[in-house]
Amino acid sequence: MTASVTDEKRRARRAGVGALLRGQMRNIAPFLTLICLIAFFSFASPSFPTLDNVGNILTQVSVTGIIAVGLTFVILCAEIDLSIASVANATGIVVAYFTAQESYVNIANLPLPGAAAIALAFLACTLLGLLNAFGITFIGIPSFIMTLAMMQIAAGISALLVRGQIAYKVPDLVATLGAGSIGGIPWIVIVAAVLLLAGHLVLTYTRFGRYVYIVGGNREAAEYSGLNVKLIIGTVMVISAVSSGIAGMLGVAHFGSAQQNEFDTYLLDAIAAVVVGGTSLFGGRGGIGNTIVGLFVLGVLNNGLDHVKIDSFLKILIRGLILLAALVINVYAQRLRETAEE
Amino acid sequence: MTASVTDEKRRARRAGVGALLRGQMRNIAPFLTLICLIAFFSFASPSFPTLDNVGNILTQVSVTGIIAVGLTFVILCAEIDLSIASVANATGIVVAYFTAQESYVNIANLPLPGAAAIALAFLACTLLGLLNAFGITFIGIPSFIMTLAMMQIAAGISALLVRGQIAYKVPDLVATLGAGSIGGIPWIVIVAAVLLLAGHLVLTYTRFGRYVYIVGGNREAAEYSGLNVKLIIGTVMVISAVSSGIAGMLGVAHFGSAQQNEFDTYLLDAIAAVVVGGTSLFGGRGGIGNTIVGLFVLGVLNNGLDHVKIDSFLKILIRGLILLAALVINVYAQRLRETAEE
Amino acid sequence: METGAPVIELVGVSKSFGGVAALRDIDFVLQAGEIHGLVGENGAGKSTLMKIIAGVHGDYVGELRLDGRETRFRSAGDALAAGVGMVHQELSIAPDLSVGENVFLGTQPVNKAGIVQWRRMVEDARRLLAGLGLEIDPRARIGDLPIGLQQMVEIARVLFSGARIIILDEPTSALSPPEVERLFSLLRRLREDGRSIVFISHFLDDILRVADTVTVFRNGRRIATTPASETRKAALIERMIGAGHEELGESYRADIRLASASAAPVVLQASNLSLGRAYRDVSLELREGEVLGLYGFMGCGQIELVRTLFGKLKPDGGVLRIAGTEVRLASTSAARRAGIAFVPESRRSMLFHAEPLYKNTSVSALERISRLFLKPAREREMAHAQIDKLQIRPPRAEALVGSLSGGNQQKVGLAKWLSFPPKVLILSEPTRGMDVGAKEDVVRIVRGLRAEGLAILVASTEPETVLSLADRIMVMKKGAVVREFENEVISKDRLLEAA
Amino acid sequence: GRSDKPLKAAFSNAGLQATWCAQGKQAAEYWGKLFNVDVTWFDGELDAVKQRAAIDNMASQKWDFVAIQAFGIGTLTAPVQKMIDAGIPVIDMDTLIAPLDQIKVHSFLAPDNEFMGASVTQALVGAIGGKGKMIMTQGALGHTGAQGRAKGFEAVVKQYPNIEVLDTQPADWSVSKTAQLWETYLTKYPQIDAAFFHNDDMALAAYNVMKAHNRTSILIGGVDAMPPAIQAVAEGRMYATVRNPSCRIHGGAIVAGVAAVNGEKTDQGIPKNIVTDGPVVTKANAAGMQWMEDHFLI
Ligand SMILES: Nc1ncnc2c1ncn2[C@@H]1O[C@H](COP(=O)(O)OP(=O)(O)OP(=O)(O)O)[C@@H](O)[C@H]1O
Ligand SMILES: Nc1ncnc2c1ncn2[C@@H]1O[C@H](COP(=O)(O)OP(=O)(O)OP(=O)(O)O)[C@@H](O)[C@H]1O
Ligand SMILES: [Mg+2]
Ligand SMILES: [Mg+2]
Repeated sequence: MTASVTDEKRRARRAGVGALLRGQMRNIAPFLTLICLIAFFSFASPSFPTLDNVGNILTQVSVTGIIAVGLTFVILCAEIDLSIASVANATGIVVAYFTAQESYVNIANLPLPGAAAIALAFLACTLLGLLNAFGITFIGIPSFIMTLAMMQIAAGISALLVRGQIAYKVPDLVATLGAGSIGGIPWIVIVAAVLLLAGHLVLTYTRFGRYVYIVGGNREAAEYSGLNVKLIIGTVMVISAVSSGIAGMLGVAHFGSAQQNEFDTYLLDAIAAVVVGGTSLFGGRGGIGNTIVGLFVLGVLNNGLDHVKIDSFLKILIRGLILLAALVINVYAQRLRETAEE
Repeated sequence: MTASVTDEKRRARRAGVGALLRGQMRNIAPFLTLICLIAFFSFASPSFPTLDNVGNILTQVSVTGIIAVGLTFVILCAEIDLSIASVANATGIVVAYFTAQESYVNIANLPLPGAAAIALAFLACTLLGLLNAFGITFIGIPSFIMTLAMMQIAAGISALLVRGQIAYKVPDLVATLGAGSIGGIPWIVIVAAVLLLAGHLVLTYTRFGRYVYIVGGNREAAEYSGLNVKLIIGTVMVISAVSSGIAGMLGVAHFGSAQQNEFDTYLLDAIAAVVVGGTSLFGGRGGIGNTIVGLFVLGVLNNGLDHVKIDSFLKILIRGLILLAALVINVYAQRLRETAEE
Repeated sequence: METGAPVIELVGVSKSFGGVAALRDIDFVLQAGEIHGLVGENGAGKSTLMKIIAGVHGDYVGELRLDGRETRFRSAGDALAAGVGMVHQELSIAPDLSVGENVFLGTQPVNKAGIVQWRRMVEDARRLLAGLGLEIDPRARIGDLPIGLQQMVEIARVLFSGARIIILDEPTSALSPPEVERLFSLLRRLREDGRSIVFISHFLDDILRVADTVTVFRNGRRIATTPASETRKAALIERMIGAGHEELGESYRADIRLASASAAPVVLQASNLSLGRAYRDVSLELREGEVLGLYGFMGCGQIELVRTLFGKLKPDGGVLRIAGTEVRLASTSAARRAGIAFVPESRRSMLFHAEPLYKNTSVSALERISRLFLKPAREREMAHAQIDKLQIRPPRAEALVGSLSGGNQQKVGLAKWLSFPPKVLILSEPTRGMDVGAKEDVVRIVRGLRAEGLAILVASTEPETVLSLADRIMVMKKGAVVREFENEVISKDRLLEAA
Repeated sequence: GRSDKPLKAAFSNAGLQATWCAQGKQAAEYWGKLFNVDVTWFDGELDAVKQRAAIDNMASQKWDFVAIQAFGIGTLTAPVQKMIDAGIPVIDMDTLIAPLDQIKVHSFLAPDNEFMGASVTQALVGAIGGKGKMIMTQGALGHTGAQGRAKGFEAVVKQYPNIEVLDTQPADWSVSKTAQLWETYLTKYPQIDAAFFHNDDMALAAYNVMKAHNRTSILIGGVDAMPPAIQAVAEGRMYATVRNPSCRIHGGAIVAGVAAVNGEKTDQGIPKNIVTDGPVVTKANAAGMQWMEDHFLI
């Protein structure tokens, strides 16, 4: 009885728009940050709010976005993957390694038909993901440190394949998806959008997606509910590696070359996008929607700073400070939400 | 009654050497890894097991070692600090910024007396540490992401101060400690040894040190025992920043120049040293002893690979694989120990 | 019983967590030299009130007087400095540190220079623990000790912290009866010294035996405070949860007749299971439509045994058969697919607090209703079926489980298995920390499931739970099965004797 | 000559963290002022992805001309092509944006890395009398400049059978890696006569290690001839370095850009490929080199 009375009161309180807003703060705060950034840059530079530049931003966040799809799964499970950038790099290099290069490229590579090269690249990133999965679930190495080792291993594979050289050619399909466009829209933007949508659908509407949230919400309870937690975490690590692999292949095509350390910045960019978007590092909360907002917060920030006249050396500091501000907002929003819930 | 009987049995069981060894596996395993590496490299290269090279290894692990002192505190508290390398870099640059440079150095800097420059450098790293502490304890940002933002902020400060230039001069005291030697022993090795020893003594013989273990072992228990958990975590973050700062100052003197991104490799090196040494990422277990073993595992590995003739491109992969192997050994040792306990 | 002046006095204390009132307008008096028993349902606010006195909750409405002077503790450190120590409901030790350090957690002896004196610490700890009748090597890692001893060390820490006001929040739930006896005699000794003790427990017999004064809480309010000598168990229960629950007063001193072996088919059979030092050579049979009770003190191996039956731990030896076929349970999901359901001891490890009720009740049965895509409508149907069956309140499938009351959360923990549906249901400590009313619900539900033909294993360290539920009882001691009772008359005393 | 109307130019370089690039920025701004050009800077931050994003953004704005030093070959092709298609003259500095036949840049101003490597090596070999033991410490193996310098080094030492090359491991332009490598070398090799470093920063870091080990008799050669290295040459800490003329390249880009706006066409007036080589710097010409750099002449 007490229960239902309290409950009715609760519902009444919830009905208030204010409370509703507060409950949604985790999602609203990053969005507000985004609006502020857009408003600021539009005001500060006439070249920022142009259609052309919107296209730039979309293209610039595409590679990060593809990586972030898999990383969102990983972080929702309360794990982390530090090998994303390095696996992306290795996969991009593998696909180029198995493609015939121009004569002036000095790599002892193995040209194969495009389909075979793509298949081998998928195989490579899947294997790296499986190795991560194996280390984390079977051996029991914390993901932070397992993927740190993987970061080095994948970098080693990249180095070994290109040996300091640069490869330019990738299979036609990859080249089209990475650098081509259709009706003025770059294919890479379309691919990123499709993968983000697919990630969202999997997380929201499939049994596996539910398990990801459940495992992230309370791992112990998931295990005592008879879920195969190891399988789920393992799968998530493989999804992350394959997402990174796709990003690596398209990225190589997009940038027009495959070389060592090409993707290094994507590690922090992708993690920051997921976290700034409001997905909790402790798992169980957030999703692709949040990741998309996070992607645009960072994308707009990076792009906008190029449009305003600003001391080049100051830029790095400003980027750091805005990132910190976004995090602070995020945490406070989270706190407000929790107060609203209780 | 039950108590004492179980206890006696336990002691009897423990007396077995086998069981004792298994119980100590967490500490023994990294040590075995170290022995194996040393044996391998001594066999593979005649120039490796020389007194001169022992000196090299000692010098090479010194900067990492100084950073690792503070990081050990942080990891024992079950937190992480990703800003170590970048704080080291910023501090090294600050100390050079306030020192008179040669005329050919093109930095608009502010020459001050050596003592003042050193004081300002200490102030700088302390402030950065305090900012980390504030974000983690008061605002409640997870340390992983707070120190990620700090990594960018400190990099921004470095960029702003040197503006792409290189500074060479540091105060005499710093220059002596970083690059000088006494009786054939480099001062930087002595400083690292003293700081590691001090860290060990603080962790083992002071209440604060024990607090660190308690907070890392069970944060709630620490709170209920009346410990000021926030203060302890905050202090630990400041210790980490100051350790990094010292490493940065001496490192700049040791390498003979202060420039951006000079310390980047130290982030992974220091984390790997602490973790490979056997300190648990989940807090409460390990210590400076473990860190020292970890430092030498990595130091010997890095140094040894320079002594054997090996394909430069293969080196990265080999280093990654050996790191992974060390982790696997570590986890299995841990598991053996836990079985021994039951 | 003569008592002194009030050492602690609370006047009009209220406390709410984000709008939900946990305590409403509490007046509470603790005298010098008394043992004050505190009883009440789960969630009645007992722990919350004590945490206010111990400085854990600093923001509350009302007034706290220490020795007649108004104070407000901002942290546990404040309270400790003022002589208030508390043993919390959840075990709070640092598992990787030594026993000695845990005895002094945070107050390790130091010399003038601030250097921790390890040798003195070990000696002091040894002496203090010996005073409690515990011969433990203070240098041993505490995480290696059985839970009961860990709990005793934690109690020792508070008792020897020099606190004049000692709060014990359900300290006996992890202790064996002899350990409880030792604790009680120590509490009486401390009372002679003039210290004040608050003792919270759901074991009303214990409270009546050791306390001088008993206070009853209900729904965040103090209902009554009476001298222990002037009240009875039935009266306490009535104050706690209302009239009409007289049968709960039963203390199982009387004899209980166990059923004779049933002829129903065997569902689960274990032969000679062993696991390291946890348990060895355990054999058992579980038949359709019966409840097998597994009794033993904390640390006797039953926790590990039931986890093995659910695939969480892997046995070193022995054979497990389900419906006659040998199985190897590689994981909990293998166990679930084999038809085994398991409800662990703590709510924290069975529920997803941030998720709505229907997602909690469907989690183990999802693959039965959906291959690839979720079917939320079916999930809600399933939830409503369980809500009706177990009378979960509020009856809303969308309610966040974290916002349910303790008793209802416990029901959700059971409900999530019933849609599966399992062949074998294993309950580990189904009544740990539960108030008498909630215990009654559990008994009712388990009996209902037995009637439906489920094979049920109940493992518990509480004799009442086993006695009230089981058709047959197995007793474990130090990892071995030492007695089996079936088809005979048994009482609580005989059960305790066997353990 | 100087432009009558004010021009807007965009410059991008590999990363301002590098002193060579930072000097180039100053030179471009200095020459820009002289030629009435307002220079906007897009920093590549020594990162292919960041530079690509920066050039994408550059390409969506209007410029009279642009000048780019690529961090990684081939990573900027698409946006650069977009600017060329829009009729903006693109001047390629120091590193190829893409193989020259693939992209119609207005002109390519770069030093010959092979020549730089060879000429310093030649100076070192000469100084040790054509025989002895040498070490080359490379930059990042993936860097085209490093590859050219390595080629130049090898071409010279090949001609001297009495020169033994002890080691050629890369230090990735990093002073800490250089220090670590050289600590090992000094232990491993009792005799080292000369050492060639792919840039001056690494050379100076190694000198520091040599000093600590009392092995300063090793002759050191570097590349870039930035002021600290000129000083080191003047003081005898380094034997020689070769000027990689940052000011000439960046100032030249301004001049070429202004001329392009005024109608100068590729291969009709300005050649497609301009080699900007600088001289070897030894004690003899160090002071003059410093003066020219102070005035952004070389
Ligand atoms: N942590 C919490 N967050 C939000 N609401 C809560 C929380 N804990 C309890 N409540 C609400 O407070 C009310 C009272 O809870 P309480 O645990 O006292 O119930 P109860 O009457 O003791 O029921 P039961 O006998 O089932 O335990 C419940 O309706 C519940 O919804
Ligand atoms: N930290 C907290 N945040 C939110 N709600 C809380 C918190 N602590 C307690 N509550 C709520 O306050 C109420 C009283 O809880 P309390 O723990 O004091 O009960 P209790 O009487 O000790 O119960 P039990 O017998 O189960 O230990 C419950 O509804 C509980 O959910
Ligand atoms: Mg209740
Ligand atoms: Mg309680």
